[in-house]
Amino acid sequence: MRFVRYVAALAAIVLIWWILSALFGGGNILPDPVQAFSAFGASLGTPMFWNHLAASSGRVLLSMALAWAAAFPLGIVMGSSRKVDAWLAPFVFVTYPVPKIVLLPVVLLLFGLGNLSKVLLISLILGYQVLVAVRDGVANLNPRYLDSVRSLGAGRLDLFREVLVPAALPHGFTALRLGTGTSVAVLFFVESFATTRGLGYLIMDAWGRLDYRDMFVGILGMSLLGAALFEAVNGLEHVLCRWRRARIR
Amino acid sequence: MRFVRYVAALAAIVLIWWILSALFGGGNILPDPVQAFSAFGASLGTPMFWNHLAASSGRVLLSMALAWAAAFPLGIVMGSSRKVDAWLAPFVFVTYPVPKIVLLPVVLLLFGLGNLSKVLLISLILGYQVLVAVRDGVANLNPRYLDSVRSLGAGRLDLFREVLVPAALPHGFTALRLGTGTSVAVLFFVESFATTRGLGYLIMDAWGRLDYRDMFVGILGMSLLGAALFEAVNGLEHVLCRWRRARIR
Amino acid sequence: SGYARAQARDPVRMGILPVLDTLPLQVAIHEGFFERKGIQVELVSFNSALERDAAMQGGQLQGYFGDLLNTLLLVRNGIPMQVLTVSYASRPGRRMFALVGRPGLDAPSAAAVGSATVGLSNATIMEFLLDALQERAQIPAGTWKRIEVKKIPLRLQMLLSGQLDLAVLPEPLVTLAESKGSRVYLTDGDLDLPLTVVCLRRDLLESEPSFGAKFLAAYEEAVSALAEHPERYRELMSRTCRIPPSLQATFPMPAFPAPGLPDPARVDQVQSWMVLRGMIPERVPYGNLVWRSPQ
Amino acid sequence: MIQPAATGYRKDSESETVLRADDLSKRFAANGPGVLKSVSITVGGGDTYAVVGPSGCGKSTLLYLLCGLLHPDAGTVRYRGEPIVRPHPEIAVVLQDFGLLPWKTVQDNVALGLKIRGVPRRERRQKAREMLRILGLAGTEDRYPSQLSGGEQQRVAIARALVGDPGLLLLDEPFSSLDAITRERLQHYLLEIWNRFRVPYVLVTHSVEEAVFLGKKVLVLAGRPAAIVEVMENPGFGDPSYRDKKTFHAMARALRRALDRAARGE
Amino acid sequence: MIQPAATGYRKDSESETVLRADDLSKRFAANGPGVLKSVSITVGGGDTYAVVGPSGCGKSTLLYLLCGLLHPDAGTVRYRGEPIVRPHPEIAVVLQDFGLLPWKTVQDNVALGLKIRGVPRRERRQKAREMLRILGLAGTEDRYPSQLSGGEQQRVAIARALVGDPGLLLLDEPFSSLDAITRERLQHYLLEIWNRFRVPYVLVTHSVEEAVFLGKKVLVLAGRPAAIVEVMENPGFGDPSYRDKKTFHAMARALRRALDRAARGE
Ligand SMILES: Nc1ncnc2c1ncn2[C@@H]1O[C@H](COP(=O)(O)OP(=O)(O)OP(=O)(O)O)[C@@H](O)[C@H]1O
Ligand SMILES: Nc1ncnc2c1ncn2[C@@H]1O[C@H](COP(=O)(O)OP(=O)(O)OP(=O)(O)O)[C@@H](O)[C@H]1O
Ligand SMILES: [Mg+2]
Ligand SMILES: [Mg+2]
Repeated sequence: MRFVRYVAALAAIVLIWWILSALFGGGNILPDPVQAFSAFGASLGTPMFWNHLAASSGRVLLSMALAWAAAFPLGIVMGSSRKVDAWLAPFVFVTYPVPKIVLLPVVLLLFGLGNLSKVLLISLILGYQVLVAVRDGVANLNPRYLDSVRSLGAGRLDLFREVLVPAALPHGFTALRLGTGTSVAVLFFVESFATTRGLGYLIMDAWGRLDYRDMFVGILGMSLLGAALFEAVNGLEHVLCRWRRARIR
Repeated sequence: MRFVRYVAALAAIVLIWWILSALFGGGNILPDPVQAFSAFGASLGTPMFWNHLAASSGRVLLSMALAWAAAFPLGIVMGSSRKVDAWLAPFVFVTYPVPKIVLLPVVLLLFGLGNLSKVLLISLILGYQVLVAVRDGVANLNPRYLDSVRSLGAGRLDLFREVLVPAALPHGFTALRLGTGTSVAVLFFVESFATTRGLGYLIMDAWGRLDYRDMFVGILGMSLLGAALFEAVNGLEHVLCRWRRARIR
Repeated sequence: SGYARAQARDPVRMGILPVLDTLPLQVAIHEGFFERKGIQVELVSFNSALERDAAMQGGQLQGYFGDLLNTLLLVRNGIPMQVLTVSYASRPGRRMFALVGRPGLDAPSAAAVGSATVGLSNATIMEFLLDALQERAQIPAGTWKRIEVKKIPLRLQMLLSGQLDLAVLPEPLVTLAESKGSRVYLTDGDLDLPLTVVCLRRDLLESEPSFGAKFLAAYEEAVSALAEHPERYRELMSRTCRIPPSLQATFPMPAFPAPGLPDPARVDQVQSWMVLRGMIPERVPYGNLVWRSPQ
Repeated sequence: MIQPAATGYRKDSESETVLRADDLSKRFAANGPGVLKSVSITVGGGDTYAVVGPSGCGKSTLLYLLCGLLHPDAGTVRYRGEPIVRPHPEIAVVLQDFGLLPWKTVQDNVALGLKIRGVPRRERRQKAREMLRILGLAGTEDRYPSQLSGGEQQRVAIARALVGDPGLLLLDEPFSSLDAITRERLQHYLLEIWNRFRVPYVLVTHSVEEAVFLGKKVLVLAGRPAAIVEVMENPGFGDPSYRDKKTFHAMARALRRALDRAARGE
Repeated sequence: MIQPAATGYRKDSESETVLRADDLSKRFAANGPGVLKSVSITVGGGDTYAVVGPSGCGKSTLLYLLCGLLHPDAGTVRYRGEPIVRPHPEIAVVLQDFGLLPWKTVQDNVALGLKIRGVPRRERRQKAREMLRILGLAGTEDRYPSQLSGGEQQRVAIARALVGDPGLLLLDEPFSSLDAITRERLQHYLLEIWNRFRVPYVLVTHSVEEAVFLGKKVLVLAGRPAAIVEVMENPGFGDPSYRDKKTFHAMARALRRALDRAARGE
């Protein structure tokens, strides 16, 4: 059933796309979807496509893991401790809007031209999102839960493990879900230097060559990557937040 | 006190910046902060700076309003109705990761080179974030609240107004808070065409000239804009979510 | 799609990039040369070729400034661009593009650099130039490792901080790099190539037969104004062509060729290169590519 | 103390059927254990029911079914002849966990039902204040529920149910968090409302005394799945001084015995 | 029925002071109304307290102060001589709103205190299951709290408090959502624990009978800000059949009168 609905959604998108491409441009602005999908299908058989996909997926997955590892605990600490929050929040709020793109030269200098710089940039941007979402979520936690566990003699670590982490998980997952979109967008930016692998590179390069076939192969690949990441986050949440499925009445 | 902490945060950032700029580049990669701030101070006296700031602020504010107006209600509907969600979610999840940058030709075609295209692109990207966050938030709402109000004979509209909207507000605000960063980043992208006004343009233009003074005037201006938006969202939340301040014990 | 200009009285919009080669267009606007010829022209600036091409395809522009390569790609994609004039061609003793070394790289010549990394952007005139320069300097194709860095300022920063050994850069950044201790190894000076061009849509040129001539006349006026009083336009250049602050007072005012069509042999050379790399399936006939005054 | 409000309590003839539930069955998971089995109940115009039974037997579930917040797997519920598929504005419910909205002040929580029915702002605020005063909560109008004690929250929920002049009241342990004196005050208040306006109600309670004092009929629910194992007529009901009568104590003893029997599974 | 557990209930000498609170005062907002004023209480090794008082007078607040979840504006609390500034693992609390974690199963909620103290997984699960069985909740181990009835949730909270062999119990209306029979069973169970292990407790309740049955001393809290207006010694306490004695009813009547006096503000 879920699958049927995904197919329906895809069909609707293709229809809109087809209308748009028929109305304007006759392929100059948007290739027609039949062409695009057949090109996509053909490229699925080439190692070139899988090569790009693997490069991008690897970067994004690693970045998501890094961002989560750093931002999730920090977000919990900020959300749960007024004292820490009071000092760190201004720091976060002042640096959050700094466009990370301008940090590129510094990051490159410190971490070289390779994948490390790319991964760090994505996780920097993603990390902020996880941080803010988790912090807000934890700050809104009903304090009764904390009281209740504190009354059992729980220390900081227990509160963290038994209350704060499970309460923050859904918020972290929402941020991660949002982050799949952001990461994919940032791929463009980080795959525009010092690499010839990755879907971002594929799209930008094809765009530069005005090669729409390749460009839409890249775009479809990226949408696929995004949807897969999205579903992966959903799956993870399904497993880790089991209690959320228990509500019936 | 809040002010003191902001100043402390700024001081820490400047210190790190100063160390980095002293260590590397000698101004090739990072100007030293004293220079940058004095340039910023000087530019505050010029109408040029305010002109750029006004252009960017206008675009961002309008986009945030648009994104909110479209995505907040839709998010609530998706979060609260399994039926609607089942059909719309795949649509959202498939289109969410499509990098919006590739829609540029289509958007330009439909809405021209002016501010409308720019504003629509920002709100498109922002809107998705609000949508996903609000949908997730509403889906996690404790169903007892709905039961309770339903038992008073509430219709769909009443539930919407009395339960779903207030329950979704904090999530919407979190998304908006996250969105301030995203919008500022997207400014770069939309202010790189058909305009010579806006902080995004200022930064890119200065970068192209490797004119660090102007570039950091732009960056500081953007950080300022971001922080102001952030605080504005906080303020709005403070006013609209008054009950959240009532928890004491 | 047609070109979106509701009325003949609406200005013709030209997409430009903030580079030196557009100076004559800026001068023509600044001095009102177009108006005096009875045509309305508006310059719309873009940050990079990608966005400019998107607007071109979206039908928002009727003309543009760009490189020859890009023009051929647009034509291949069914956008009927016609070259009115070369805006910059390389000439001996002048340089617009150069292969620059990082500060501290003390190889005396390009050939002596040996294995090294070179930053450039693929599928642009820069790649074409690098091929041509390397061939002329007789440096084998695989000697340098090419690293794609699309954003030019980033490329310069990476060069200056030593993460790239070499980079292909345009002016005025070549001069800037030189001032920071870089050595200039190869330049486009004597390649004799038409690098950048000014184009308009064919449908515009055909529906208003006198437009092309008027446009060229105004353009010519701007070129000669520039040649006569170069210093008068220094401020305009600094403002519109991204001149680094340290060079604004000293950077030599460039000289531009009088309007003219590119040399067919040179266009052919570019097209061969593109066909070889699969960027265009076949050559565009020279006659379709350029606009000639009907008389 | 009680003012007949503008919309007016309706006084049904004693014989009219207000609520009729037939053969209700319910289980939560498709293959889980049954919670209720074949429960039928008919509430007439002058009726009041007290429902007692062991913890976890399904009393709250029954109320949820009666008001339309849950749907039975089998059986039907009708309110004045109308099938109940969703909550009816004339049926007021006090939920076991109060169901107050954390984002509304006490006053706005109480006035919510009126707001939903379109009562103008001034009028509904005034009514809400009045009801809060009656329930001993004057002065808490502008606080949020999280700033009240448990018993105070419960009284807010009661106020919310009563303020709308309902045609039927469903009360799930409405006085459980109240001290003996407040509790007796509110029991008397409920009886007073019934005596004046004959609003029928179904009250779930754990207190035998409360069941006998407030139920014209007392239902004992027990078993797994639960069924009505006993229906006791309570002829003394309705007299505010019933508590001091011999018949009251006899009735209470009888109910205790019935509960004991039910607990032993007879 | 009750097994002395591995960690063992400690049996204090009757004279030892377990908990001592001096002159506690509390207000919630800096310039808000006072909630408690100069409340002192000393819980000895063999003591049990029942606290009664009007709804909203500050009973829960007092318990919060005693266990260190809230800090008094003035006064101190000491547990076995140690000042209480944060909750002490030996003091078990049953909160009025149960305080169960929605993300843990029933079993894990009960075992949480043991987990925090580092009891190995198998042992704590086994203890939790046993305690659930005693409280009549066998079979609900793997459900989540939202899938339980109100009374079942309350029993889970009681199980959580009892499973850790506490040195002092603070109970805020622990039996309020239970039916009469379950309630009496659990009252007896609490008394049995006390009789065997002499775990002192402070119990907040609204039921006069419960207070008299379970409190060696009965405190009446009243007033605004609330103070202890009456301390009643209850010499009959401790006898499981106390309820059937004359002295029980006399005591209950006396307490009712004291509450009446308090309600009238004398
Ligand atoms: N966070 C708060 N802010 C302001 N006032 C509060 C807050 N919490 C409780 N109060 C007030 O303090 C008083 C005492 O509350 P408390 O919960 O201790 O009462 P209680 O005796 O336990 O009542 P009940 O029997 O109804 O549970 C009440 O009047 C309540 O309204
Ligand atoms: N969502 C649910 N999923 C599964 N079982 C449930 C759910 N809700 C309630 N139950 C079970 O259904 C039974 C009846 O619950 P209900 O709340 O109606 O009991 P009750 O008679 O009101 O009990 P109490 O007096 O303790 O409030 C209980 O055994 C409970 O565990
Ligand atoms: Mg119940
Ligand atoms: Mg209380």
